[in-house]
Amino acid sequence: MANLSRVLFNLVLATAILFGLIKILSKAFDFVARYISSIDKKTKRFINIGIALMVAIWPIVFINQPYVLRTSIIVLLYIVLALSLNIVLGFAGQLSIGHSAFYAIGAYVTALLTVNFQISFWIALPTSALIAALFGLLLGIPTLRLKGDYLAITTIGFGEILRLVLINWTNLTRGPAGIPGIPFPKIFGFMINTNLRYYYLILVLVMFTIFVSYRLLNSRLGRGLIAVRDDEIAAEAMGIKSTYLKILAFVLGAAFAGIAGSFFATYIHYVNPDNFNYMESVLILCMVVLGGVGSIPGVILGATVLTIIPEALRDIATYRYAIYGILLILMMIIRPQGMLSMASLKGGAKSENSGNKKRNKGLRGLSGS
Amino acid sequence: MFMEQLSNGIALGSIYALTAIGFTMVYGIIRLINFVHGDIYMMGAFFALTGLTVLGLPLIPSFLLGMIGASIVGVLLAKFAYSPVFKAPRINLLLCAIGAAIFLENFAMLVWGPETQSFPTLIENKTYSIFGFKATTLQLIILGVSIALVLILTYIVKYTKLGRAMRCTSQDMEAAKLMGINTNRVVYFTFMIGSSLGAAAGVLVGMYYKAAYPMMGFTAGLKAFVSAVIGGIGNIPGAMLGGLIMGVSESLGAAYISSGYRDAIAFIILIFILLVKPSGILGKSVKEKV
Amino acid sequence: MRILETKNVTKAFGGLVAVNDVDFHIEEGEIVSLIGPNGAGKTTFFNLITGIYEPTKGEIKFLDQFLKKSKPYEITKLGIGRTFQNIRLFSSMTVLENVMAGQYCRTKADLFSAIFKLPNARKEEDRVMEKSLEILDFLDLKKIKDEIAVSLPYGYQRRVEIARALATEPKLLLLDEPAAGMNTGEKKEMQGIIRKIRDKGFTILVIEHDMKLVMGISDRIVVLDYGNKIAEGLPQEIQHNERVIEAYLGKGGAA
Amino acid sequence: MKKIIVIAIMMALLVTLVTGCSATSSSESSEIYIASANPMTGDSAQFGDMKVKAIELALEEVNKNGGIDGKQVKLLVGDDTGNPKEAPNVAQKFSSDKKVLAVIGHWNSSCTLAARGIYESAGIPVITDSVNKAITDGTTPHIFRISLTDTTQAQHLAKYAYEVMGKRKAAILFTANDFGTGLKEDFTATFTELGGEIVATETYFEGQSKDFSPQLTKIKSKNPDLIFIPGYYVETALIAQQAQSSGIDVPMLGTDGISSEELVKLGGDAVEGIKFAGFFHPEVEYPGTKEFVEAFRVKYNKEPDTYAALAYDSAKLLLEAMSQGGATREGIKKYLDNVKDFPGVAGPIAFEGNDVTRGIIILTVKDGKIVPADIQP
Repeated sequence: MANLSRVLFNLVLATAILFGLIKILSKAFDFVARYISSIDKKTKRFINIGIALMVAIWPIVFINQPYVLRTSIIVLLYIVLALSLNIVLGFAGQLSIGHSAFYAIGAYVTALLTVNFQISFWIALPTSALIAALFGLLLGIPTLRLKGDYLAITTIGFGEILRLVLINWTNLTRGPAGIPGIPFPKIFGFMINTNLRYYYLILVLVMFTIFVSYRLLNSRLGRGLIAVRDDEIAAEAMGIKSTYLKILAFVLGAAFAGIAGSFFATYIHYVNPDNFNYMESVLILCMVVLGGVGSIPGVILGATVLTIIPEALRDIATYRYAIYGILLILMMIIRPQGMLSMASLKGGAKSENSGNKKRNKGLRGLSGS
Repeated sequence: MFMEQLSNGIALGSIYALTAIGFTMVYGIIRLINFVHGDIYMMGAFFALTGLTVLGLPLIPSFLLGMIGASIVGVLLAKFAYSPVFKAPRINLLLCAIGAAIFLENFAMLVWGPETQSFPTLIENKTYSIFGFKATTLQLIILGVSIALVLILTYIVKYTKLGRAMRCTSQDMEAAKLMGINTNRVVYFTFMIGSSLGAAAGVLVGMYYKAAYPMMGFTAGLKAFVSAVIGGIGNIPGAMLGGLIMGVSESLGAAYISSGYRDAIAFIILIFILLVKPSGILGKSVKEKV
Repeated sequence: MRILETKNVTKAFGGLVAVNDVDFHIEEGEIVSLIGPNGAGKTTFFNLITGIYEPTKGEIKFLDQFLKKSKPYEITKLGIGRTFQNIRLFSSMTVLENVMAGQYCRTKADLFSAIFKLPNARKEEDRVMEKSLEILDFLDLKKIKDEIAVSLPYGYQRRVEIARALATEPKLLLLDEPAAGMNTGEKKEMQGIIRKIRDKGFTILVIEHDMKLVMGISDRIVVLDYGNKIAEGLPQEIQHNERVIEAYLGKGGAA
Repeated sequence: MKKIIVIAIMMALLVTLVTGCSATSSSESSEIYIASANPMTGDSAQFGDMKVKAIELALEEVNKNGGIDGKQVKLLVGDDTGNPKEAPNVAQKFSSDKKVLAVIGHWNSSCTLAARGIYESAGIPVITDSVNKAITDGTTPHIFRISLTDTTQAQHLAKYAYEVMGKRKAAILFTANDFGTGLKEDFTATFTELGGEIVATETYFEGQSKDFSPQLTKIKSKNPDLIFIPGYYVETALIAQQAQSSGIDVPMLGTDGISSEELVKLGGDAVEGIKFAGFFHPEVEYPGTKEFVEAFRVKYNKEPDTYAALAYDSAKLLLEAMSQGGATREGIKKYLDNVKDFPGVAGPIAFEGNDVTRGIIILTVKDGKIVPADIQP
C-alpha cells in the first residue's frame, strides 16, 4: 500500500498533463477542420498530393531507423483496419466489437495458403479478402434484426467463437502454437523482404482502402449508408433498402479487415490466436471513435495516434495502459465527436455531439423570409 | 455424472448470476454496457483482501470495506468519467467505460502488483450432497446471496420511492428531471448499489477460488454481460436466470461436447436467444415510435 | 384515376384499435387532407400506407397493385413519398446530400461501377446532382444547400423534408403535419409550396391540424376519429358536419 | 486569463517532461545496457515482474563491485504484454538501439517466435526461457534458450511418471496455449510409447478459466491413476482445490510452470504431495544458490521462483560474457557459443545447438513447503 500514494501522484500528474494537451490539441483540430472545410477543391488536391509525397518519401528519410519504419508500417496496417471498421460503424452505423475476427480470418487464410499449399501471396491476398467477406456476409445476415448493444454483444460473441475455433481446430490451425514460417511475398522475382519494401506494400493497400472509402462515401451507396446510419426508418421511407446496405457494409468492412490480416501474416511471418482477441477489436473501435466516426481523415488520424502512443509510452512499461485508459476517458469528455469529425469537416456546427439539440447557425435571419 | 455436472453448473451459474445482477441493474437505469463492472468486482476483492491481510480486519468488516471501497470507485467513475458524456452519443459512453476498465485493471496492477494473491480461508468449506446434487458451503452461500439480492433489488426498484425515481430516469432522463427528480443523485445511487453488488460478488468469488488478481474482472465482466443479455438485459430476475443458464450450459457443454469450446457454447446460446427473442428471455421489447 | 385506394383497413396494437375499417381513396392530381383530433389514427394510417406497419385487416391498393407485406422501401420505389411529423432529416448530411439521398431508389449503380466511377455511374451521378439542384431551386432552398440540414430553423427543415420526399419521384406525396410549429407567415408560405407542388402534377395527401391551411388547400377532406372515418367531403361540407364538430369539441360542443 | 494560465502551466509541464526524458538518455558513454523484453502488463505480467526483479538484483551486485570495465550496467525494460503482436515492436526497438548489447526475454513462446527474426538480423544475442522447440530450429543462432524445450521436459516427466511413479492410466488437463499443448502432445507420445494409456484429455484457458469442475468431473469418471497438469501455478492451485472438493484423490504431476512458492500460498493443503518438474530449488544447491535466494528475499521479501532464478542466471551469464568476450553484441554471442560449465544458481550452463544442457529435478510439496522429491529421475 505504500506505493499507493506514489501511483496516485503519478496518475494525477499524467491526467493533468493529458488534460492540458487534449484541450490544446482540441483547439488545433478545430482549426484544422475549419481550414479544410474552407479551402477550395484545387488547394485540397494540392495538399493531398503534398501529403502523399511526404508519406512516400518518409521511409527513405528513416531508412536507417528500422524501429521508426516498423512503427510506421504498423500505423499503416491499423489505418487499413480502422478504415475497414469505419465502413461498418462509421458509414452504416452498426456497432461491431468483433472486428478482429475478420482480421484473424484474413491472417489465417494467408498463413494456411502460403505455408501449407505454397500458394503465392498475391493469390492469397485477394482470397483472404474474399473469405473474410464471406464471413462478413455470414455475420451480417443474422444480425440484421439486432441493434445497438445487442448487435455489439453478438459481434463480441462471434469474435470469441472464431478465436476458440482457431485454438481448438488444431488439425487446421495448429491451435495455440500458431503458424510460423509465413514466407516473404515475391512479385516477378522481386522479393518483399525489407521493412522499406513492406512499407510500400502496405502503403499501396492503405491508398486502395482510402480510395474505396472515399468513392463509396460519395456514391449513391454511400449516401444510402449514411442515411441508414442517421435514421433507418426515414431511410427506408426514402426508398433505401437498409438490409442490403447493412450487409454490404459488413461484407466490405470484413474484406478490408481480411486484407489487413493478410498483410499482417506475411509481415510478422507468424500467426497465433492471441493476436486476434477481443481487446484487438476494442482497440480498432477506439481508433474509429477517437478519430471521428465516419470521417476518413479522422479515422486515419485516430489509428495513427493510438498506435504511436503506446509505442511512445513503452518506456514507462507498467504505467502504459493506465495512462492509455485515462486518455480514452479524457478524449471522450473533452472531445466526444472525435479528433476530426465528419460534421466539422463539412463546416457544420462544432457541437454536433450535443445529440438531438437542434442547431442554429447564423440562419435565424432567413427564417420566415 | 450428469447430476454432478448439473450441480457444477448451478454452482458456476450462481457465480455468474451474482455478478450479472449488478451489471443488469446499471444497464436497466442508465442503458450503459458497463464494461467496468468486472473491474469494480476486482477492486472489491482487492479492497477486502487488503482489509483482511494488511489491516488485519475480520471477515465481515473486510467484506464491507470491499463493498464501500468499490462503491466509492463506482461513484467517482460515474461523476468524473460517465456523467460528462451522458448527452453524447451512446458509443462515447461505451468508450468511456472501456477506458475506465483498462485504467482500473492497470491501476490495480500498479498498486497491488500483477501477481495472483491468495485469499485466506475464512469459512470452512464442507461438501453437502442430496439426491446426487453436490454443493459446498460457499456455493450455497453464493446461491443464497444471489437469490436474496434479486429479491431485495426487485423490492427496491418496484416498491420504493427511490426505485420509482430510478425507473423514471431509465425511461426518460430529461422528463424525469422536469418532474423534479434529481437524476444525478439517482445515477450516482445506481452506480453505488451496482458497484457494491459487483464488489460483493468479487469478494465472494475471491473467497470461493481463494485468489484475486488484477485481470480477474475481465472474463467475469464479459460473462456477466452475456448472462444479463440472455436473461433480458435490465431485468433483475432475468440476470439470475441468464447466469444459471450460462453456468449449466457451460458445464454440460464442457462435459459432453468439448472443454476447449466451453466459452463458445455460452456465446452460441447467446446468439441463438438473441435471434429468436432479441430482448432476452425475460426482457420486454421496445418499439421505436414513428 | 384512383391512385390509392384502401378497403376495410384496420390496425390494432394489442387491444387498441388505432385504425378501424377505413375505406379511403385519392384521385390523381387531388390534394386530400386527413384531419382529426390527436390520437385519431392519422399517422398510423400513413404508416400503414407506407408499409411501416402491416394492416391487421383489409387491403391497400396503389396504382392497381396491392401493397401486401411490401417493405417501406419497396412502396417508396412504387411511388409514394412522405415526410414525418417529427422531422427525421439525416442529421449528418447537408441539405443537398439529404435530397440526393432521396434519389437513391431512382438510381442503380452497383458497388463496382460506383467505386470505379464507370461511365454509367458517372452519368447517373450527374443526373442526381442536376435533379437535386432542380428540386432545391423549386423549393427556394438552393442558397442553403451546403448547410447541415438539422442545423437549420424549423421551417426550413420541413421544407428540406419535402424536397427530399420529392426527390424520390413520387406519384403520391404524403405530408405529415407540414405546418406544425410554424408561425402564420410560414404557414402561408407552406400553403403556397403545397399548391406549387400540386401544380407540378403531384397527388398530395396531407395530415394537418391547422384548419385555415386545410380549408385553403384541400380539394377534399377526410376526418378520422378514434380510428374511424367519420366524415368525408368538400371543405365547406366538413366545416358544417355535426359529427366533425362533435369530435373536435366533444359532445355538447356542437350546441 | 485563467485559461491562459492553465495552458501556460500545461506547457511548462510538457517542457519539463520532454527535457526530463531527453536528459536521461543523453549520458550513455559511461554505461552499458542490456534489455528485458517480457510481459509487464496483461495476463502474464507477474512472470515478467519476477524476471525483471531477478535481473535487477544481478545488475546491482555487479554494479556495486564497479561494473564491467568500470562501466555501470543498466537495464532497459520493454513490455511485450505477452502478445505476439507487440513482441516484434519491442524487438525492433531494442535491436535498433545500438547501445543495447543483449536481451533477456520473451517469456511467451509465441512472442519469442514472432520476434526472433528481428533479433537475428540485428545480430543481438538473446537469452530466452520460453519453451517452444521451434525457437532453436537452427535458423536463429543468436537466440539461446536457458530452459528446457517442452519436448525434453515432457519426455522426462512421462518417463518419471511411468518408471518411477509406476503410473499406467494418465489423464491430462492442459492450458490451451503453445506451452500447454506442446507438453500435452509430447507427454502423450512418450507415455503411450512406454506402454501407458491416456484416458482423458481436457483443456482450459490460462488467466480466464477459474472453474474446472466440469473437466474434473469428467476426468474422475475415467478413473485415472495420475493427472498430468501442464500449466501454471494459479490454475494448478485452483485445479488441486477443486479436485479435492469434488473428491478426486489421484496424484498430480505438473511442469516447471508451477514451480513457485505462490503455488503453495494459493493452493494450501490441496497441493500437498503434488509432484512437478523444476530447474531450480534453493535446497538443490549450486555455487551461489544460497546467496541468491538470501539476497532476493532481503531485497523483495519474496521467494525467487524458477523464472527468477533463470533470469538471474541469464543476467549473470551476459555480464560474464561482457567482461570475457568484450562489451559488444558479437563478443557476447561468441562467448555464449563456447561457454562451458558456467556456474549458475540453477546448475551449470552450457549450450548445445543453442539449447541449454540440463536435466530436470522433481519437486514436491511437503508440509506446505516445496522440497525436492525423494526419488529423483
